Amino acid sequence: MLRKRIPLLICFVFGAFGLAQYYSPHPIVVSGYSTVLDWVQIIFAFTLIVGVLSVFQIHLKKISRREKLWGYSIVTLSAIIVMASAGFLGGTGRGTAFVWMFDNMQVPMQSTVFALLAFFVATAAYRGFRLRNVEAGILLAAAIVIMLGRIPIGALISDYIPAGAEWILTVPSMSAKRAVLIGIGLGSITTALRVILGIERSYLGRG
Amino acid sequence: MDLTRIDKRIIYLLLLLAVAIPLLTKLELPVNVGPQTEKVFEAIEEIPAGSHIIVSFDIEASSLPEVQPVAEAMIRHTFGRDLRIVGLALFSEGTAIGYNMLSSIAQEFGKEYGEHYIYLGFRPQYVSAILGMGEDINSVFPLDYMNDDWTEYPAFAKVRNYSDISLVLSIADGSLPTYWVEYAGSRYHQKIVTGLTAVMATSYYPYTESGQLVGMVGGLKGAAEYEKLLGYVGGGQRGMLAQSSGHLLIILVVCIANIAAWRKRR
Amino acid sequence: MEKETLMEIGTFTALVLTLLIFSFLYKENPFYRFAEYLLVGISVGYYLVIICRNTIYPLVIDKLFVQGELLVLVPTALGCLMFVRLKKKWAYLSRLPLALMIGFGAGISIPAMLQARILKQMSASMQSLLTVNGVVILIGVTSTIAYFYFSKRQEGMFGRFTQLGTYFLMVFFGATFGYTVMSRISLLIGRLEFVLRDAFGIIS
Amino acid sequence: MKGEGTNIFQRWVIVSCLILVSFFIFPSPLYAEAQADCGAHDTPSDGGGSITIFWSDSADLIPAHVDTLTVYRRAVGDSDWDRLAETTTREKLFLDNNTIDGIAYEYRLEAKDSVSGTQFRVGSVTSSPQWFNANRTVVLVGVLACLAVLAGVMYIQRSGKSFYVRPIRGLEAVDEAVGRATEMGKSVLFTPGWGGDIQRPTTIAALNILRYVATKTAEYRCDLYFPTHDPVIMAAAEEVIHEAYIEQGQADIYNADNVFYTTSSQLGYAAAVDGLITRYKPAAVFLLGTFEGEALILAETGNSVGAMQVAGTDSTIQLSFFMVACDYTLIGEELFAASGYLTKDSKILASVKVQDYLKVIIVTLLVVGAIMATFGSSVLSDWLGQT
Repeated sequence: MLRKRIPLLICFVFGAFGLAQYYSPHPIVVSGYSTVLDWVQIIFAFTLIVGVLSVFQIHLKKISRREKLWGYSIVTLSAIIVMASAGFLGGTGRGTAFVWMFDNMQVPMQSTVFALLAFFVATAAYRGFRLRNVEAGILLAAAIVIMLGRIPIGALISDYIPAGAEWILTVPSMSAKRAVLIGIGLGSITTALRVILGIERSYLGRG
Repeated sequence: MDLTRIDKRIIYLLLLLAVAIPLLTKLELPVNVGPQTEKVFEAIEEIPAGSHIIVSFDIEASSLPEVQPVAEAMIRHTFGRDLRIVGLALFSEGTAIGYNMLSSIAQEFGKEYGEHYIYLGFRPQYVSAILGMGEDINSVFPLDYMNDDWTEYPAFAKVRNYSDISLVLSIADGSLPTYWVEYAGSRYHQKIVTGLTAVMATSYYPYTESGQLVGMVGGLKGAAEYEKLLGYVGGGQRGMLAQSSGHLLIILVVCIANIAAWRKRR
Repeated sequence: MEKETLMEIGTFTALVLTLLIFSFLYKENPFYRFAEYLLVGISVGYYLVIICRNTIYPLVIDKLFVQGELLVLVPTALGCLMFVRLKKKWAYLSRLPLALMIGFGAGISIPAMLQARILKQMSASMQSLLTVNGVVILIGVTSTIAYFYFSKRQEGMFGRFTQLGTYFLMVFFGATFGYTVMSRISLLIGRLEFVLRDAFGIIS
Repeated sequence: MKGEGTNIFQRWVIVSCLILVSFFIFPSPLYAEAQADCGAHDTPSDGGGSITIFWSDSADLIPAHVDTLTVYRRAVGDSDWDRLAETTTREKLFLDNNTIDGIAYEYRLEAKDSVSGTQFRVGSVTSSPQWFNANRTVVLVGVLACLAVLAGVMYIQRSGKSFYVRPIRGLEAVDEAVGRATEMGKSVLFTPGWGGDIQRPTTIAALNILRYVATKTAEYRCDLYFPTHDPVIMAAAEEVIHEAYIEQGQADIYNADNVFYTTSSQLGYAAAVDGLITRYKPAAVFLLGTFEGEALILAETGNSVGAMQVAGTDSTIQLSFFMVACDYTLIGEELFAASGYLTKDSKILASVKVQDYLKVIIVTLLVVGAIMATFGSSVLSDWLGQT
């Protein structure tokens, strides 16, 4: 019961409600709906804590078994502890240790990881944009026109370049994009229907 | 040397030089204001002074360098027009970024917390949050970032839901504006504009074309355009030259790869 | 500590960490690994604090103990069921909250997807065929949809039509790639501005 | 099997009946007052608390050139009028959004300038909430159409007919990739991207493919790593993978520590997965789900260790990167279809068929709409685009 039936029932009831509420402006429905929205947020918050606990579990195991790279696990665990205690004890306002670490450690590291993308874009383009067939040719041509069209130099070469780039973006590229979106919409809807109807139940694991 | 198989580290180095060298020079490039940027500018111009707008920081810290000039230009415009800002974040990393950005620009314009702007902080599960605010902002954000009851500020006491908000400005680096459009826009007819990374801009053309988004300011180029409309030189205009040479380098390596491959085949 | 010194230490820390991450471009190495584990740790700590202060405090503690809303106990109990995951034997109980989130998410996504991904896009694609753009859009959308038609082999006339769809897809991918390059380079500019301006003061 | 089918069929019937019933029991009132010169009615399709007052600006009702119109209100039985607002006669419509449901109100409209003026009364009228939002009829019709097609396909399927689904490029690669990992004695890495959460159907589709991949890795006894940014996805993935291993009779080699939460931070997640890829050098990398900026970081790193990469996502932007950097890419809808194709689950295959039938309807509507637009009618386009 608890293993399969009840989860499927919960899934069905909340799914059907989620679907039906869209059509009703009635205050009873609306307040029921916003209550469930809050519930989802709360459950998520608790799950995140579970996630953090599992991070601890895994790293503690690595440290205690002296597995490969266990020293780095100490770095992660101490970072979590330091950051969390700074936030809980010292607050999150301006000028706190929490914000300092966020600004001077988390932000620069994340921005740098993201900046790696500039390099990866260059190597991906170098490797991937080879004129092998018609498709690859179209891919390459569209990319080059847009790259030129988005910088002031494009306009210096010819006014047609930015105009052409704009046209590609708003007409052929967009029509393909719309079709992709429609396809994704269809796939999502049928998947969601399968979930609500209980056809899709792999997330429930085995009974 | 086989030019079809250049070591990727050489390409990395070339790109680094192509972007760094222009940053060290002081050349300026001409900027033409595009229609999307203009639409956003006009939309903010049209709002009567004293109205409330939501500025939502839907960004991760990593894309800050690209979005910051955009966001700064738009927030400066908003404060300059005497609009009241309800700041919030739907990505947790946007929380501190948004607070810092809003408070420092407010300082620059002599604006007071609680009088000209408030900051509600972060709420996870953006879909729930966006929909919830359509019913009652106070129930989604009972307390502000300082954990105070924000409805006690007279200038914001009457803000109940989207019907009291003239515009939502989503500062974004991902798909959050889609959710604003899909949930706040279609359900509550909220007017939405966005300032976002250039990469995301293409995916919003269908929305601007269909009118679901009023307009967008995309990337450094958008920032440069917006700065031009506002009449100051900021981070957007500075980066354009480095941007251009970076693009040219990538086009160059693609050409080299293809020519080398073609010669090899012969 | 002096505010100035704190800021200098901050800039220095940021600079060192920036270079540690960039070292990945050469190859994976202990310095990058250190930064990677540190970043994971700090960001987990960050999310933990934010979620407790901004969700659990206002939506659970405040509502339960200050406003006395007992209904909050339901999601709290469901949330706590997630903790049983840590104990294998009871792990299946966590399927209850999981089912709620998945089911409800599926329910609200159906009308939203239908409206924004399908109906709006259809509506915007219906343009007059008297203009070149209108014709291109209609052909582009229909041929690309045809490419995604799975019930028929892509042969003959239909095959050629779907081929046209792949050309449109290629234009779309190329255009998106080209457009994205811009953004990616901006990110690098941002980092280099930090290194050259804020850390070394080479540019003003 | 049969019992299960009936079960699902019943559920389908319940859903559609619920929707249909709500449609008929709570029909939104249709107002036939459009002909009248002026009047007031409960605002339709709302949650209550609002009354709509309307008037025409024809000369017999309001003198020409008079522009200002003031709206007064009182509850029936009160003697004093409250001044509500000033609007213009051209608006023809005023929404009083501040009413209490169940109380009858009457309204006095005063149109005057310094020269001439007139006033008239409308009401009494009460506001009330509606159960159905008539503005969303089109979305309801859409959902009903999906359900109808689904029911039809399932009906046909129950009669024993099987469906043809064309091969999807790159899907055979899944087997090949896992096989290659086994041969090389290396691991397999599967990650669903940072952009998704469990509420996204894309994530569910990705988990379906995960189940297939896990079956294969269990069969070949090679390691499967599943790092994610979302603790809820982690929980669901544990269930999926564990089940696959039990099914293959390999529960003993299932290692729960290989399915783990990294961090919710986008680039923290990217850095962690990058580290994982460079250290474990998996022979196969599956990037399936909703990806954002981290897509190319992962794909290029995977490429640099020589992994065979199969990607698929519903994020339109990242598709272009996957196309360039990965060996095989499932484009948008193919990801959803793939989950049916791989599992060979007849019910999932049936929903691929549903998607195809809906596509036929959509293309037909698109052509009709474009022809109508050519002749200057935007009726269909407006109807579909309404919210």
